[in-house]
Amino acid sequence: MAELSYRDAIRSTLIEEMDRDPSVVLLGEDIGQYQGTFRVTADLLARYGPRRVIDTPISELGFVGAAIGMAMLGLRPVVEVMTWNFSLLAFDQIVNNAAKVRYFSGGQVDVPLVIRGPNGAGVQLSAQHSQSVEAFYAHVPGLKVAVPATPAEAKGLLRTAMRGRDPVIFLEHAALYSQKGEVPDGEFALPFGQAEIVRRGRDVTIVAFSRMLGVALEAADRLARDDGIEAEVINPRTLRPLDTRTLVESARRTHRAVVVQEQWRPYGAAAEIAASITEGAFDLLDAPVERVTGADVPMPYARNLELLALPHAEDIVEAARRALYRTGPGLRPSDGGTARA
Amino acid sequence: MAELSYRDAIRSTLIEEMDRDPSVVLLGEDIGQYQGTFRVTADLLARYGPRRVIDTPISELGFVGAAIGMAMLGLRPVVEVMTWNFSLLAFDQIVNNAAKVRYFSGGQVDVPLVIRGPNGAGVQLSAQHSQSVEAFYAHVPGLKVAVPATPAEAKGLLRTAMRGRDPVIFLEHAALYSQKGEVPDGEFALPFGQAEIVRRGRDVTIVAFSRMLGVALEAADRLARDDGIEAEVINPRTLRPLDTRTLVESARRTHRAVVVQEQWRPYGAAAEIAASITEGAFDLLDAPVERVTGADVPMPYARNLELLALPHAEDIVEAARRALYRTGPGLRPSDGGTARA
Amino acid sequence: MVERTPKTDPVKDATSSGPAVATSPRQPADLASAVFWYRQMVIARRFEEETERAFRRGKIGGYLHVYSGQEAVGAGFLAELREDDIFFTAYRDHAQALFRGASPGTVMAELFGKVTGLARGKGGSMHLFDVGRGFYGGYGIVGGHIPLAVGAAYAVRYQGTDRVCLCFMGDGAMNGGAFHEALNMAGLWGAEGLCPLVVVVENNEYAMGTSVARSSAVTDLASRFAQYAIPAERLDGMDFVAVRQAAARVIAEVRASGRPRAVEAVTYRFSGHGAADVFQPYRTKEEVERVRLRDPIVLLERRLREAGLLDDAKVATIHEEAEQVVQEAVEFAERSDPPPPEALYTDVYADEP
Amino acid sequence: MVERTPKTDPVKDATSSGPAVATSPRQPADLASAVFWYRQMVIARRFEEETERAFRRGKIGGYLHVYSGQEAVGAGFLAELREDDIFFTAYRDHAQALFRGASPGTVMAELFGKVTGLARGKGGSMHLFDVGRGFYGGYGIVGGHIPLAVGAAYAVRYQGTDRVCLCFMGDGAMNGGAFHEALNMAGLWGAEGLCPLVVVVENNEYAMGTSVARSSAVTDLASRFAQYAIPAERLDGMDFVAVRQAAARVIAEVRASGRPRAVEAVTYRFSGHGAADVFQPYRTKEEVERVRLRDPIVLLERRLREAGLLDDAKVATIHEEAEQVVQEAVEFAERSDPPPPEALYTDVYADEP
Ligand SMILES: Cc1ncc(C[n+]2csc(CCOP(=O)(O)OP(=O)(O)O)c2C)c(N)n1
Ligand SMILES: Cc1ncc(C[n+]2csc(CCOP(=O)(O)OP(=O)(O)O)c2C)c(N)n1
Ligand SMILES: [Mg+2]
Ligand SMILES: [Mg+2]
Repeated sequence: MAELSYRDAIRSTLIEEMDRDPSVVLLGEDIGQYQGTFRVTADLLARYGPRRVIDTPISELGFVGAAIGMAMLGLRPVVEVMTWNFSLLAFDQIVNNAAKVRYFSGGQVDVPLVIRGPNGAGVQLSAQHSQSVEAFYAHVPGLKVAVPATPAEAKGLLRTAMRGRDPVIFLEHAALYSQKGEVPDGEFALPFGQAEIVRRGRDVTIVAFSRMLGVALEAADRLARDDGIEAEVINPRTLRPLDTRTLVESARRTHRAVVVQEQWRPYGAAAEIAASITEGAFDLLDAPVERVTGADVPMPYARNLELLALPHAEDIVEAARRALYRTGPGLRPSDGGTARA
Repeated sequence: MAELSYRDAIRSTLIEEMDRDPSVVLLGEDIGQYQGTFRVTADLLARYGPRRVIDTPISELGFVGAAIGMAMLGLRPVVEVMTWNFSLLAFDQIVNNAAKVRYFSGGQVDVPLVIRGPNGAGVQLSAQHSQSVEAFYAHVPGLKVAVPATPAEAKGLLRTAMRGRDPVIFLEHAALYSQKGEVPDGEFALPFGQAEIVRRGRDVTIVAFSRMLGVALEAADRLARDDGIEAEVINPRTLRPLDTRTLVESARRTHRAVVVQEQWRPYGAAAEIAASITEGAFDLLDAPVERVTGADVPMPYARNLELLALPHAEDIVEAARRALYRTGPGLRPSDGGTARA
Repeated sequence: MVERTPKTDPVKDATSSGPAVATSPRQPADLASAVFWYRQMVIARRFEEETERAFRRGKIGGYLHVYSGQEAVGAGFLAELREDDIFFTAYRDHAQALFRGASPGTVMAELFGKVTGLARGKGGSMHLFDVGRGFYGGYGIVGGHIPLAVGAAYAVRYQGTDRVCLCFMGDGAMNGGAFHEALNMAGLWGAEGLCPLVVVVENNEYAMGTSVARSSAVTDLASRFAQYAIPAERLDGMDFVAVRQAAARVIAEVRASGRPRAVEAVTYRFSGHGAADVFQPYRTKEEVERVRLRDPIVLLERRLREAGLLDDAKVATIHEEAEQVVQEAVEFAERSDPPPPEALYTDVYADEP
Repeated sequence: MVERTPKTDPVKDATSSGPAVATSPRQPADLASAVFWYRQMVIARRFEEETERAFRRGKIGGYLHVYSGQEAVGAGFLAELREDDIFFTAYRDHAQALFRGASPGTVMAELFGKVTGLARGKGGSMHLFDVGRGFYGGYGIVGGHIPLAVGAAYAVRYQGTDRVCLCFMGDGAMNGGAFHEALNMAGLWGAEGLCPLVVVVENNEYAMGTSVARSSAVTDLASRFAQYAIPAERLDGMDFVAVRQAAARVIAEVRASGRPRAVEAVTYRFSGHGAADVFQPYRTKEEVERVRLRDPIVLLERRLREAGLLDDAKVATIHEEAEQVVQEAVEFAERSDPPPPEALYTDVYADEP
């Protein structure tokens, strides 16, 4: 066990895999000479040279596509998108080529590709730079979507992604890079499709991933302290595949569930998780599955508005109380009211 | 009332609005000289000339972006995407500019833009040309998403879209263009956010849109004939805004609901609809909301596999029976089993 | 249209492509083996005619884009591509698969949606793949395969081989961002000798119903590569011998240097864009008839007869053989089974999800 | 870097841009009003210094990209843009808003996230908008605003006006598909006189930490417009007078013809890419110091002193005024209120959803 930051957990995994496998190459904007906007790739250009650490032009569609081609030929490219917002420019390559080429070629090619970078809201980055893209990608068969919440998960899931043969959408969170945590030594890897029960509890199941896991745990502590409510907090770790079994079993025990997500409520990831839990635990649910989400608006710049747009522990606490009928339901911004003109 | 095809309903609305408002311009690939791949714009180049009917290069990102700029300057561009699959190349422009520029400019601009074209599976168009994109776009605040199922809806919703001041994602269905139906005369328009109860019934609520509405009505007839089950069939007409009220009220009456969608199940539109219905009708639901969806795989080419990948009336019938506990639940392809390697 | 005349003027082009051959030292060898390629082109043409018939018979579904008229381009380049080289193309891909050696039966079976097909019936006409022979597909999103080819070119050089990657693309694909972004990277990587890419633009004058003049601000497409520091040339894509000679030279240069080169092969498609393009309101029958005078197969046949390598008898035999090959392909496709239902869920992931 | 020396060689450039002025008949008039623009540039510079300070003080959040070093480009073009003309730019947009006449207070208030800001506090530094003055923003996705500008140019001409649309963009934006697709359409529409677009590439040598030579296959950026049949020229972006003269000519030509034209203004950014770019590992202090010798404000001041239009006293007053203007802007921003909570849900839709 060593204490590592989320950033170093990712960086050290890249180094370990690059040392081990010469077919691993990195591509992205300013990952080399600039050392990476979040310094995840700091020093790697000096270490591995320009053939393996490729600074690209501002050409998301092009370099993601090129990485797919590299992967089809047997390399193991790891693409850094400076932020996932920019991946929307590469959406066609990811959805129409990376996810499907194996299928429409009748299984003739593998696409061992990892696309990674920061996802979600930072601080006052406003509308075009604050998106959380998991719902877009988790919808697409052929892709796998990982959403690490801790340094250990970042390392374990990235290793699995880099050793696999399928394209992985690896969603880091900008707000977590400096967070520290214990990380197992050696070739530690975490399987996809296995949720973790982070906190045991009997009263209500709270599902949260990426940055929201920490917020959910804070809410769980408050619920225990202020209401004597024991929440079970579960982190799915990957959204595709999604470990519905663990989520459903928990909900069947607690009879209540709250799903947390940073992004817009309508058609967001929490809808799928809530629907899946309801399908599997309906007979044993005592309340509808609650969703705690970001406000249904483009992210505003002003800090006071941005704070209103993001989910907070307090919102989760209230949702849990609603699920336990300890309070009347009330529509709050973070429950995603509909926008008014 | 006149009988029109879905195609002519759209075409005649374009003509009526272009005659009425010189600020309406059309852009798209092969909409002019080629007369449009689905002939929706047949003859319009001759009628309105190249300044108003603009044949574009194969540049989805560019011409969708240009149309946004036109809209910001007061024109009313209607963009045809040859099929919605290609819109993934314009995803950034639609999500980051069309949907948000009003917001991050502090309300200084309107974006009266309509993007329209065929969505969903045709016949054996295989993986890259068979997608249904509603879940991608309905997730994004700032956009409105219409999913007309009949000629009358096509006309009424398109008129509303073309008279509005916001960007509208107008999802037609390739398989419906030749379908005929009664269409009210005059400046007929349908409001967004108002679902239609297409068939009244007391036993189960079936929610379906676009091409799936017809399939759902067929299923409803079979349920009545074979099982004496009276299904209430509801067509949301627009997915953003979504008329949750009508859906919830119906589910509260029938105590059961089935949501139908052509596309992949995980993180699909049906998840949001199911979650919203459950949130609003939980106490009165006797069964979990069922989802009938396409298989969770890229669309295969072979016709026999393609038919397995798409939802059919039979799948809806079985889902309704499950909701009424008239049969044991069974996982069928069209209920989106998970892919196996 | 003015600047396009060279192409649709049979007389001018015939002569213009004449000298190239005359001055070629390799002419004899070339021409001898050219008989083989003449046969390949005849088979491909017959094959495409058959696919159009099968489409009308409802045996082939979806979109069907045939290669008739462009055979000299695919044949000329694939004739010079080494066995271990690789290539990518768009959805107009039947002939390329055949030229590369795929059995006509497996190609037809794919179009028929059968499990014996080149992609097990999962890809269809637009997504032919024959990775064992270096054919990496078969793509339906215009321009979408270009970045893949650039990355693939990087990969084969990174792996220390001297393989090259060839990328066919249509004139219409040049107006897309994928082309621009990928070719600029190819130029950058090529400067380091890390991008052995041969770009072949098949300028058949139209992107569906839109002519080059109506979709590209400049109609000299070869000139567009200057922005990427990629040497490019324009050649007569109807003349197999000329194409093949250029291919040999360009491929050799790319292999030796690891730098990309581009060729604009001026050609034409005789059929509609796809099976649905019946009326072709964007061009006149006369235009098509005029270009048919320079049918690449007719031109090559003439050349080979002049060189005494073909005569009526030989030509007749070749056409009979072609007829037989294609009929066998159809029978094989007909006989084959559709994919089993389980196939729906396979090939989505390589590893258990 | 070799091919870049002209730019970073103060001596060579100073002389090279000299003649242009000397030979200008409009010189006197130019220079007289240039004092006004000198003052604007001084204000903009002071304004940016203040935003960097405010960022460190935590008054400004998010990303902050300042314009210091590039003032002559924005000032030179906006000096010649007509009041009813429109323009678009990327996220490095503070100075453009000021040059166009927005009150420094409202610009600073936007950066402070206040309701009195140019975008009511909703956009921030990257999304300044002043539509009333023809400033259509302020965009954060590199290259994303280019297609908008092309469409806007089409619109103003379609509406029968002789307005022009100006689009500022960075050198890095040229490698994106949006640039390629939009400029090709501009070339096509321009051929019909339907695209009065002025493209201004602000080549400040870097895209974040990536130099032009490392991201563009050709470093002569003006030459890249040939692919779109758009006339383009390169000019010294540090020389306000030269920029302004070119702007007057180019804008007039575009207005008269309805056809696009492009200018590559060679300039430099003195600060880091953004407030977070502290170490700037991609360039040396020496390089920056060297270019600073050609600070556009210093160059213009020298020119105006030579022409007897500025002296120590005048310069001092202008700097005092600038100081005051900026301080008032900060006070206004400080004093202003943040947006009310209800603002979170407004401006998402124009019509009730
Ligand atoms: C991105 C995208 N837009 C539109 C289409 C529809 N489409 C299919 S082929 C085609 C024309 C392509 O022309 P070209 O590249 O010249 O190839 P050709 O058909 O002439 O061989 C179009 C517009 C598509 N497949 N992909
Ligand atoms: C599509 C996209 N990719 C990456 C980024 C991150 N990014 C912001 S600015 C920038 C550099 C842009 O350089 P340039 O266009 O030269 O403008 P400059 O900053 O020099 O003014 C990058 C890569 C972005 N905003 N958008
Ligand atoms: Mg073509
Ligand atoms: Mg720059």
